[in-house]
Amino acid sequence: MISTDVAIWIQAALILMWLSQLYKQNIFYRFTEYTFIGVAVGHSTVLVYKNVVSMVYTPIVFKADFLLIIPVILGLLIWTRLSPKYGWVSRWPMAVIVGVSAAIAVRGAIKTQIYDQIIATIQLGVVRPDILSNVNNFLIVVTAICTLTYFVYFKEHKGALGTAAKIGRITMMATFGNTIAWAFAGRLNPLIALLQTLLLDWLHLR
Amino acid sequence: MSSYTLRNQIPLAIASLILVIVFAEYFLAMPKAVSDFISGLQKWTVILSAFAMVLSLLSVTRIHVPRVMKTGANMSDRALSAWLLVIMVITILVGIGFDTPSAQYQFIFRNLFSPLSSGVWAIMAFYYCGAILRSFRARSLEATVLVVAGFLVVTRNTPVISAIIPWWESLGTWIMNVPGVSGMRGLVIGVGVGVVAMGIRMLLQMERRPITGEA
Amino acid sequence: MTEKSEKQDLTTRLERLDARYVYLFFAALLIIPIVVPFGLPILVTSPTRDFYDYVEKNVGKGDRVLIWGTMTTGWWPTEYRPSIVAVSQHLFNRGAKLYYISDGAEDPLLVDTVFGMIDKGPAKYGVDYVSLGYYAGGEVALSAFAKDVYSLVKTDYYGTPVDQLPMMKEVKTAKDFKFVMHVTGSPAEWLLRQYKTPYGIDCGWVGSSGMVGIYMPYYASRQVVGFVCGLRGGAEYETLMKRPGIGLASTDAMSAGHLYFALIMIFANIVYYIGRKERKKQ
Amino acid sequence: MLQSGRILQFVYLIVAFAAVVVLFELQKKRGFLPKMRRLAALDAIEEVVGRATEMGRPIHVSPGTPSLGESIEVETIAGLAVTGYVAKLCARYGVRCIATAFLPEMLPIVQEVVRQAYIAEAKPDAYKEEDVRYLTDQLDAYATAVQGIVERENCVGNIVVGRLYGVSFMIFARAAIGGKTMNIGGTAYYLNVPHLVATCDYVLIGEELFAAEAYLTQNPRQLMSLFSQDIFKFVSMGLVVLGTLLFLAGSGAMVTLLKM
Repeated sequence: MISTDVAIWIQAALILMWLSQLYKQNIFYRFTEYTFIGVAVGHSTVLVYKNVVSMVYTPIVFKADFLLIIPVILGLLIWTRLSPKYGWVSRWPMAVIVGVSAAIAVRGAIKTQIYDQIIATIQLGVVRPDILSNVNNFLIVVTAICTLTYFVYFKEHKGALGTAAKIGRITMMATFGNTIAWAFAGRLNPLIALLQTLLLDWLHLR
Repeated sequence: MSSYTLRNQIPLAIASLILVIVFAEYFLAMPKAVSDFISGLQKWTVILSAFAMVLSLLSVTRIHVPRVMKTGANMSDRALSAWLLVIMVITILVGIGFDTPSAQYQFIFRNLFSPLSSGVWAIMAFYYCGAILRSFRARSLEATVLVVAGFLVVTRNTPVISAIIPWWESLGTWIMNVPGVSGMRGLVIGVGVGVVAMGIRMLLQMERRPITGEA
Repeated sequence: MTEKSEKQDLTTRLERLDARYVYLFFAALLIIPIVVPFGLPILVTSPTRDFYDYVEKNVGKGDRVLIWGTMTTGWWPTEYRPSIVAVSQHLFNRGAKLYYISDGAEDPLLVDTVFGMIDKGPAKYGVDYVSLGYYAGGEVALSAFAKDVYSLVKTDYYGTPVDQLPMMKEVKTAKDFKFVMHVTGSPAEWLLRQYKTPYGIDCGWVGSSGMVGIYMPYYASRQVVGFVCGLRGGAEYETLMKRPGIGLASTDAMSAGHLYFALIMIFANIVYYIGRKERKKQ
Repeated sequence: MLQSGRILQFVYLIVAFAAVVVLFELQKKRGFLPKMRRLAALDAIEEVVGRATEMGRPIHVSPGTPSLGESIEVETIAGLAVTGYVAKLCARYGVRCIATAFLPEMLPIVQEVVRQAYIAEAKPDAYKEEDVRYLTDQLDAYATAVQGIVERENCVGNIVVGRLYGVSFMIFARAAIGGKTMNIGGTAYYLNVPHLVATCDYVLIGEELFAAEAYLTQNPRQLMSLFSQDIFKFVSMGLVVLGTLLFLAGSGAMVTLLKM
């Protein structure tokens, strides 16, 4: 029996309209697109409002955390962007945002993205009883170095460097093939879930 | 102070200073009061981005309100823009009026947002098939490697195949564990070097674009 | 002559095949196993097994576990739900204290559905498990929480102040947690940068399927105890726990979809190969 | 005092900083300036803008989709270099440039970047604020919206370089299958490079993103900073080789050192 739940009907209708883009662009698809964007913007706004209440209003009013007035003033300064004359004032708060987020990304990078990767590669330098894993470890070390050589900018990719860079490119392509396969898996699963909503929850085919 | 100082030098100096402070907090052992202040700084950015949201809302209305008002334009365009604004305002009012865990808000979220959000990911599975049909061609040695590696891993991920031909899985697993690992590592180390260099450029105020807009 | 040009026409036509046919076959192929499942067996991979073994051996009664979410609703039904439900169930069975928190906007709602789907046993809200809600700021929020829980969290998701929740008295910083698990589809390094590196806490991932390739190097270098990824990870975890659920119900459709994708790869290349030969002949 | 476990990380930062300063001096005093190799993806931008000029159709450009709340990531900052360059070329040739910003806090930045590009080309009046848009900061909705813009505004080029996530595929997919739009993508985030490989005509892979500014401006200071990246790549390779050899010989000295 087909579902009698209004909510499921709304969902199913939206999904079908959404999937119609596969055939061609049409008004139903555009309706879902605009609905999606409208709700998304509204949702973000609500969340931001809740954040402001819990992180600014409550601490200042009930806990007298007056240090928080500084970011509030800086935040208000962002709005100067609306004035053509004083728009430059907004650069000050933007500098804070840019500075903090860049600093946090950079300071962690040395360890996780450089040292840890080097250490992990180094630790493959162990002779094991089975030949295959020795070969694999050797390949990993060599191809990792070759991949790095691909990113050398100031030396022409010729001779030994050229060969290494070529091996690096090939290694990267194998890596990408691997990730594409996984990415497809990551898209297929939501599709299965969607079809399950349609076929099982809505049409009750099973 | 000259207007150049106010407009350019001070904001750039603020960014550099913050970089130094946050670095210092990471590398040096500091009194608790100082490190508390710095973790507070991290919270500031969250507050600041909340204020930026207002500008974004204005941007959205600035695009769609004129579209609704434009007489003589395509009727469906006008209706759709109006619908976008209406559903946006409804979501905001319900979210703020009833709060997010409320049944009313959940209704909007579960029935309008969630299915379409899943829809984006689901439709990509179709487009993946379409894109692969167009671009996955063994034109060169590199492209051949891409195709073969992709094929091996896709078939490895197929539960039936690994159940019928157990050794087949080891081919795909080899791709994952050998070039999959080493290629990633090379890429990650390269990016790490780039990120740190970027940080130094910001310290030296060479990356001015996010702050002043100029190169 | 005419025969040749006809053949050429066919290859060019196949090379420019309307993608809509591809979509149509794809949809048909997925619908069948969903309506009529075959119930094929699956294989458990080592990261999932290691994750399971870690929880089984090292997480005991009263151990505090942080579950940080960076999820998206789009991926929720198949990517996260099967694994997070299976893993949460396992953690509840072990008697651990669970702290759910997230920086993904919709996550608290999703966490609610997790609570609805599992058998919580004698566990009580606020004593054994808590949902702390959503905090914007991504990695920044993650790091702020690690430094000082109370600088970030003032109330739980339902608005109860944290000082009224018994289990919140036990945690001040990241050091108070035994195990941290990040439920995410993208930023893999956050956990390592903010928890593993500075505090040395055991970390694990519950990710989307696409993350397996990304997590592999970190798992290979033992920076994480293991990971459970996507629908398949969930199905594997369900197999390990001997508790079939949503994961195992969808594996047949998964097989069909993957096979089709592999066939398209072959098809595209055969057509390309023939077409190239034809062009060379000319 | 330095925190233990982070000493060598600090050393890296200091050495990298010193190297850049020394290279600047070398450049200034001796005029040292090596030649950089070509990056096809960046060369292609001019081609796209040229095609847009001929056809009189617009171009979409965006500095990517930094994760919600993660704010402005370094990758996004690198991506802004491309955004600025595209806007500049568009201003020069009178092509309409539609820029989109993902996060609310990105909007003022992108506006400023595009506006400054128009000012630099001495056409401040041609800058239209409504062509720099905030769409939404939900990843999937954003990708949908970008695709809508590219199709309905009939964009010749779709250039998105910066932090990108799994949805990035959706930003390019329909345009790639349709074959009417030229896609140029770039991201350092290794997980998403493959999405671009499958859909884009040209891709900036990984660290190449951080070379964009130097390559596009050919500014000597930027080039020297990029040169320092080359040096540190070789240093990393050296560390791997040396460390592995030591490890084979049974000494974990390098590992201990790096963990200091």
